Amino acid sequence: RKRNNDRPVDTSSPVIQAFQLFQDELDLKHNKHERLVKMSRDITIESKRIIFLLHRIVGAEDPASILDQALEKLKIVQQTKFHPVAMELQNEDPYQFIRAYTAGVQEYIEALSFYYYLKEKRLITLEEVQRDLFFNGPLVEQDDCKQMKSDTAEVKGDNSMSILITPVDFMLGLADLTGELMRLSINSAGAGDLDVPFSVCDFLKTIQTGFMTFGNLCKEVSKKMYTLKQSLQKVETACYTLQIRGSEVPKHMLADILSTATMS
Amino acid sequence: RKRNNDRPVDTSSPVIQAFQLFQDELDLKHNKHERLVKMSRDITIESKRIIFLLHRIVGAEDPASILDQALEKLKIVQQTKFHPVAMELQNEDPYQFIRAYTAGVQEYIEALSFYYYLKEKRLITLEEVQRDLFFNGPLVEQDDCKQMKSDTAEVKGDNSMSILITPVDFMLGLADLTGELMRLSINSAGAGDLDVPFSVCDFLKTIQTGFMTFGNLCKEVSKKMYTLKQSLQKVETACYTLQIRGSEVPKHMLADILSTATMS
Amino acid sequence: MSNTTPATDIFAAFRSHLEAEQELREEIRVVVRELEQTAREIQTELQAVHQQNGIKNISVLCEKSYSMFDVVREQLTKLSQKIPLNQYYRFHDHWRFVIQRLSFLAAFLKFLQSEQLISREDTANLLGVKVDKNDGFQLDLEDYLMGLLTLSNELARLAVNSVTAGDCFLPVKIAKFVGELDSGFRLLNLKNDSLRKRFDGLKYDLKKVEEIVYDLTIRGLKPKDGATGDIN
Amino acid sequence: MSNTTPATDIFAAFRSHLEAEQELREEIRVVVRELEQTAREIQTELQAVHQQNGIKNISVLCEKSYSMFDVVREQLTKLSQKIPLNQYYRFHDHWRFVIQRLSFLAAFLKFLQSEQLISREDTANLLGVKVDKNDGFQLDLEDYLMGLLTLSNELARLAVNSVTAGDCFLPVKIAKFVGELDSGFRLLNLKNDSLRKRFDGLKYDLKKVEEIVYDLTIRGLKPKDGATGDIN
Amino acid sequence: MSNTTPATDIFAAFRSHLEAEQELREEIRVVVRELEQTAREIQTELQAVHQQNGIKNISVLCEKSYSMFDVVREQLTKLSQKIPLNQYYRFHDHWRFVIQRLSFLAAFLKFLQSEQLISREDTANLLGVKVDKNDGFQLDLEDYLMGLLTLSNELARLAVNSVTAGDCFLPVKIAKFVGELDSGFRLLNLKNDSLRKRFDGLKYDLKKVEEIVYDLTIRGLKPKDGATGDIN
Amino acid sequence: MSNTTPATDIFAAFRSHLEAEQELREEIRVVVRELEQTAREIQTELQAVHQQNGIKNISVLCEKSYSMFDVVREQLTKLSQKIPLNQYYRFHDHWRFVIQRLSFLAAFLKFLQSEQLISREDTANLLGVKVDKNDGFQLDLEDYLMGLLTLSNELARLAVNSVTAGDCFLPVKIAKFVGELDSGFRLLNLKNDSLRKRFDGLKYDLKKVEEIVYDLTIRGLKPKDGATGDIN
Amino acid sequence: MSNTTPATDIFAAFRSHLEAEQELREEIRVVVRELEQTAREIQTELQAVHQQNGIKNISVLCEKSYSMFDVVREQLTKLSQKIPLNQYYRFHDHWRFVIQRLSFLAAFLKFLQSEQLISREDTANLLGVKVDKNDGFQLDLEDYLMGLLTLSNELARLAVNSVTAGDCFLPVKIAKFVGELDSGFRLLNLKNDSLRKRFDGLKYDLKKVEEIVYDLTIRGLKPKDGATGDIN
Amino acid sequence: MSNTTPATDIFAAFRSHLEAEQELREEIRVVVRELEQTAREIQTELQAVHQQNGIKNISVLCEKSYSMFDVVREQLTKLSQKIPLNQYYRFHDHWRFVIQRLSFLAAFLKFLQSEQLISREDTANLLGVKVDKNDGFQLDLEDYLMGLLTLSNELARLAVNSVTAGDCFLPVKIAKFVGELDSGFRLLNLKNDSLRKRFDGLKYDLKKVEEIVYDLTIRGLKPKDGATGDIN
Ligand SMILES: [Mn+2]
Ligand SMILES: [Mn+2]
Repeated sequence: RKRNNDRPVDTSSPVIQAFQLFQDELDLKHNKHERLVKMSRDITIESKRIIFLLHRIVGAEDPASILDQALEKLKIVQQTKFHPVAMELQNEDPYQFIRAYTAGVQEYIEALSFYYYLKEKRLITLEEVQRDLFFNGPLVEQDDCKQMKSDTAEVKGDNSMSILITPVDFMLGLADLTGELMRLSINSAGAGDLDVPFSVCDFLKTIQTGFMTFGNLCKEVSKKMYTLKQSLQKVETACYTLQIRGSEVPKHMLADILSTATMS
Repeated sequence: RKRNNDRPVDTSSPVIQAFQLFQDELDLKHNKHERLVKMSRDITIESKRIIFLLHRIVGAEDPASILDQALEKLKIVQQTKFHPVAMELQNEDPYQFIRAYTAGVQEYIEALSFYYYLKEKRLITLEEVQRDLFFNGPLVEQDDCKQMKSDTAEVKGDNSMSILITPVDFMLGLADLTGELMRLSINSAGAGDLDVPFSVCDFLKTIQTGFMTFGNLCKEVSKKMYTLKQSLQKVETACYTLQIRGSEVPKHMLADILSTATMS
Repeated sequence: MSNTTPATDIFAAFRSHLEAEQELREEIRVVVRELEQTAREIQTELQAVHQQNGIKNISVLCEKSYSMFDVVREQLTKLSQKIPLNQYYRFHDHWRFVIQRLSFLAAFLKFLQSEQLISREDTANLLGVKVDKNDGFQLDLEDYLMGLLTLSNELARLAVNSVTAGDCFLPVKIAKFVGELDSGFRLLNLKNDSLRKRFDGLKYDLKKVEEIVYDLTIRGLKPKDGATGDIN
Repeated sequence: MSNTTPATDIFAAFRSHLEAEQELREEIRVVVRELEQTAREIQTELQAVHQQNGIKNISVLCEKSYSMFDVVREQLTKLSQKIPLNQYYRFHDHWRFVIQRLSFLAAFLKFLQSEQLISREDTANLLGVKVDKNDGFQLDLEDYLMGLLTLSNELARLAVNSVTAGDCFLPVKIAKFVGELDSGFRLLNLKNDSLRKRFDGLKYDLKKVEEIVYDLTIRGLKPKDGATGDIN
Repeated sequence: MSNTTPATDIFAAFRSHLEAEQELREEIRVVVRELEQTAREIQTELQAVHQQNGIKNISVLCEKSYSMFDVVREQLTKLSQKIPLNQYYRFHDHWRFVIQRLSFLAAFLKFLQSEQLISREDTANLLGVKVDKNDGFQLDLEDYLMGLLTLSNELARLAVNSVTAGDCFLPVKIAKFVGELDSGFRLLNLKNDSLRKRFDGLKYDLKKVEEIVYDLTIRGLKPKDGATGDIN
Repeated sequence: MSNTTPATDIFAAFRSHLEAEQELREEIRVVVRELEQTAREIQTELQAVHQQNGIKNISVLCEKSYSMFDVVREQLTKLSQKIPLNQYYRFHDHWRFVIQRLSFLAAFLKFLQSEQLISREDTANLLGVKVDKNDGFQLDLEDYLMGLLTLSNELARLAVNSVTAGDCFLPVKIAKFVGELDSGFRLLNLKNDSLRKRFDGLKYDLKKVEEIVYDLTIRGLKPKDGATGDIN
Repeated sequence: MSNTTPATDIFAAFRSHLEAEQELREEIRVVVRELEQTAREIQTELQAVHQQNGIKNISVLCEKSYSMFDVVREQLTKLSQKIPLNQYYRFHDHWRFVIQRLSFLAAFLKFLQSEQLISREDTANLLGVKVDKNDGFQLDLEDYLMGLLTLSNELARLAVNSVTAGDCFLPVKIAKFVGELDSGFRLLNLKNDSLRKRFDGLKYDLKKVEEIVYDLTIRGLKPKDGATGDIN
Repeated sequence: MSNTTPATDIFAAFRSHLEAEQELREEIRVVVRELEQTAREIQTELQAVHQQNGIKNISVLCEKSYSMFDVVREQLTKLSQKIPLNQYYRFHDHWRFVIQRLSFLAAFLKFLQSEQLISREDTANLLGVKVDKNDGFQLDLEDYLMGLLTLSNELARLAVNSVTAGDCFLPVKIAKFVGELDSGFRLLNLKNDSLRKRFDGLKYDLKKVEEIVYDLTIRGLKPKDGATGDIN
């Protein structure tokens, strides 16, 4: 937008001339920042939706189909949301803009690692996260990215791009994962599931022990330790309740009873 | 208002019976408290108005008439606002309700002492404040107090009533007075007055020294010391400015010049 | 100093404007306090359902509470008449809390009568306000939802007490209802606000009622079709 | 005092006023600290009721605690003599907390002895203070009520521990008692103060004891009329 | 678990409702950002008045700035069309700041053109909004007043610079104007809010311009009727 | 430009003084960080007790943790050598936190080994510091007490997990131990400080373990004398 | 009920320990309060320098204030005797504030007497404490520095008031002195602590006194060598 | 790394990552502290310009300061070698502050030498860093701008002190320069960040220097072309 014409300022002044250049540079940066914030917000919303979807696995008739749906949505996020981010960051120091999109990345890691846990009952690795975020070539032309390209630095010939996932973002995503695992565990306990709460409990203890070894090396992670502890405590209490409830009826009877109970 | 009929509660229960009595007692107290808060708010508003009125003395053609108006308004506040407060407090421990009306009392003291300063150039005493707040007999029947009487404890035969002004409220009122004195001083300086700022400055210094001797004996007063110090500093700066401005022209000329200047 | 400049005239007008607003806020506060009193009375009425013999008299309780909403409608009409149509949100904070509580009470009443979820329209009707912002003083969506979350908590308690009172049917119905509420709220993309925080509580309500159903199940007390479900 | 009292005199007078007040407050603080010590000792005594064999020895515990109130009465008399007439509320904050705790202890004692609600008069008598403020150093109504709310919390804990100790009667009685307290408090028009906040706590206590009665009911342990209620 | 209960339907509707609101806030933010840009441009334009030769070209500057308000009106119309009439105060915080700044600019422009106080109506007209809340997207009274307080500060600075630029008339006019503003604000009973805080600043602006008039007076530079007031 | 005023000379001397202190603080920070690392390792080790099979291996865990205190003693000796005798409290804040955590770990270890309360002397010995301030780098009483309060919290958690792991003995022992801690702390006249606040936490821990014992009792799982208490 | 578990015995011992400490703190508080009273009296005395005729009587004021430090020395001796050598920093917070204020007063006095910077040794001597930590109750370096920063603030005020009182010499001397203080503090490598924050204040003080000298200069009032600097 | 990396490996890898980072940050901190020391020394040198005779010796001061930038270049080179390519912004916060201060010093030096605005390129060259981030360790644009805003503050102070030192030319030049800076910054679209906040400060600086020029003007001291502007 040409808003600099007809300025009442003395455009012959060298000061003003210099500042006009500064203005362009700052605007370029701010606009990129704004676009990244917007993309990050979209990624956050989509990731949250995936997490909500995954929670429906509790008591679902066809859990596998839910996992399939989630995977598909994750792929879509990668291709339609992260690819544009990667384009914005091409040839940039990624740390310059990291604050703009870190929230989205963390929420995405939360969703992806939740999917992994449900599918493979294990922790995802940073490499596995990173693997999905390599892209080749520019985006297929789409309406909403035309405009963007016009004021980004022109797309270079180099076709490969990726998004840097910092170890800290990875860990913070995992820290948030524990909150979702707690929810999963409580919901499962509510649905009378006797296994999930216990395995989640073990898993959370592993994560907590892992986090404990960092000490105060990473402040952002430390800040989440309190919430993590609370989540763990909730899961432990849930397991305790299941255990103590289970004590009132012989194990083999329980299975029968519950199978009829959850049917209704 | 009878709202206790048709209660779904078991009215034969001794617990419930006891609590119904408690309810009446609490409501009586809360209502008195609410009424006092409302009266206090009215006193605050009126006192603020008197202070605003008194500030118009700067540059006024007839200062005496402004003082007269203010005095009249102060009398009205005493008779129409404080008298009902005194009636509410008859036969009560005044400290029980002091929080309800302390704000009004302080603002009133601020107004009254401001009036005194302008009229007599001195600090009012607590006795002088207290003197105006003795009342004989009940209020003359007025529309807006009929309703009040109906649910207060009935007015006793004893005709004399007063409002307790605690030394702390008195001091807090004086502390706020310093803010108004600062405004007076700045406004006067703005209007080219060469005397008021200097005499206010001396007066504020006296008050500050007085307050300083209390130390931390009274927390509420201590809290206001910072504002007082700032007010004093503003007045000192104003005096400094007047002094340094005055240096540029001989004293006798200045009076002539200013008298024509303020005329315009 | 001449005191009738145009400026002074203008400001005199502003002054009365500002004072009018302060007075309006005072009036709102008075009506809201009355509303809170009515809400408290309805709640006291409905509390009886937790008592031993309360569950048996549900229909009487409900009728009586229902009729008390007449007062609510009167008071809310009185309130709404004070508020210019387009200034609802200017003063929203004054009545937000009481309207959430009234929404809860309406939803509780509806559940006790029919074991169904009250719709936003029915809530608005019972309270005597509008659903659509354009029609006047309305029921804000978030306030209605907040009322539902309070309901789930109340129902978890009711499930406990109905077992104590010997009714094994109600817990099962409550479990179904709270489960549906939970599914419903999961559809919403709640921000990290007060609604979200309260929604996290719903999960525990659900767990609680599921546990009660479990307790009944393993003891063979869960009523089958047509059973009486009385354990005393 | 002439009407041209110099400013310094005014400030000097205020300072001596403050110093006198500070001294009095210091004296009050000393007595209050002694009272707190006595209260703590009574509480330690009554705590024993939560222990395995405490419930069996209730009457002994109560007798001993009861006699410890002699000291309370002495100390409160000493305190009341320091307070000028009509200045109770000037210094109320100093003893508000300890008197609430003593009210609680009196109410706890009464419940343990008779499973009844202590009246305000009886509390005042046990503490050696007046009910009516016109008669002297009194028991403020809100302080008495605060004591009752603390009681509900203690009783919820006692309900748990009495089951552990094998007594299934007490929880049922406690549930009834706390339920009545709840109904009573619902009658009150509480402002947004500490009483209100603690009343929210009572709701949790009630829920807790309701759940205990539920646990007993579903396991058939809830005593019927004349049953022993012993689960061990 | 059947997934088409009535509850789910209801909640699906709520979901789109909540999402629509989030989107609306986003749109508002975008328009407000554009408005801020325009406001900044007008301000840059009017700043020139402080420069040596700016005072001589006031009429040109004013004309140009005046025409820039066309854009403001367009943008505010665009904004107002997004806001349902009765939800102005729901989103007020989004545009409160920029509308205060625009009010200031309108008032500054008016003063430069005619040395008069702009009325609230004229401000609203220049901005393309309504005065009366009932007519639509309006100019809130407090926002207008805030604009006036910003004006007094700008004028104090202008008084200084106009002397430097050799104009001794303007300071005298400014002194009169700021004095009137001060009298006006004194009529208002301001609460202890942001308006009050800014009003305290006006006192200093007044003192500053009075000092300038004093400086001119004692040096015989204060223009008498018909004098040129040029000190260079 | 060196104008060597007297002021500059004086300040140059202060500079080296302040720099020396900063350096000492830096060194303290390094050692404290190492201590924290060791504490964390011991804690990680002891955490295993919460796991399903941890309770069965208590003695192995304890032995290992015990031997890790060798490192603690070394590091605390190193630290104490840096601190002049009379400046312990000058730098206390640097190690206060870690020493509280180590006290907790020592107390936890002792409980796991013998179900007994560790004394302050034993804690000091295990940590390699003095008890008496006059003997050198000491274990501050409040830090030791803080460690005990942390212990009660950990034990409440352990009670939960031991039930989950099928051990019904431990919760009963924990309940007894925490009850004794509670009685002990009640004897102390705590001021309104962090110790007091944490003591309020102990009351919750006690309530929690009492509820666990209740849960065991009502299901007939509470071990009688000589029983094994295994619920699996 | 005295069940003398080992725990209770241990805690009984702690109790007397904690009570002894609380008593010591109480005693410290009493002496500190007296010290504050003395400091306040000295300050009140020195405040007179700000008054119209205060500057003319500096030497009398100083003499009187100087003699009041006798009381300070007595009180600080009394205080120091209560504190075990190695626990100075344990209780430092109790007297830190008053000792900073006394340092300030000593420095103010020195400036008024001789327009020179007081050394840390002289301050310690005037207060009757040691400089070296190893010699006993000392003047902490940071407290001394804090006193100097308070001084710069007081001097900025004095510069204003001395001009008002017609003295144009003092501001120039103050400007020089504060400038030197500023250079001195710039040599120190202050951390982000309270000292650093107050040092930022010194920069403002310096700016302020520079502006006063500017005001004098532009009006031709700045005294040349040998001038009297009287503007009245 | 196999796709079933155990969790412990993942955490161990993260921990070593954090430790490596911590070490690097520690190294950076050391170099930055040295840089700060150098910056402080240059600033102390340039501070002399505010003194009475400082303005007369500007060229000497400038030369000396200029040569001190050799050290800056060395230290920044040392720093830049520690930072991996494309990780400048990872550690930016460490040196952001010192580089802003150095930018300011460079700009101050340039102004004193030539009364001109230093360009970003010249600043980078003087500091020994790059302008374009693709060329290596660079001068961030915002840091350079922050330096300019600090400059405006320093110049406002210098305007005051130069009048005191008898120079009436410099304030006029400073007013022009700061006015241009103000116009320049107004072109920028600043977000609500620290730059924006400091820009608000520039407005005060501008007002200050405008007032100084006003003071000179009204007293006829403002130099006309070719005047000497000496007021002593
Ligand atoms: Mn999450
Ligand atoms: Mn006031």
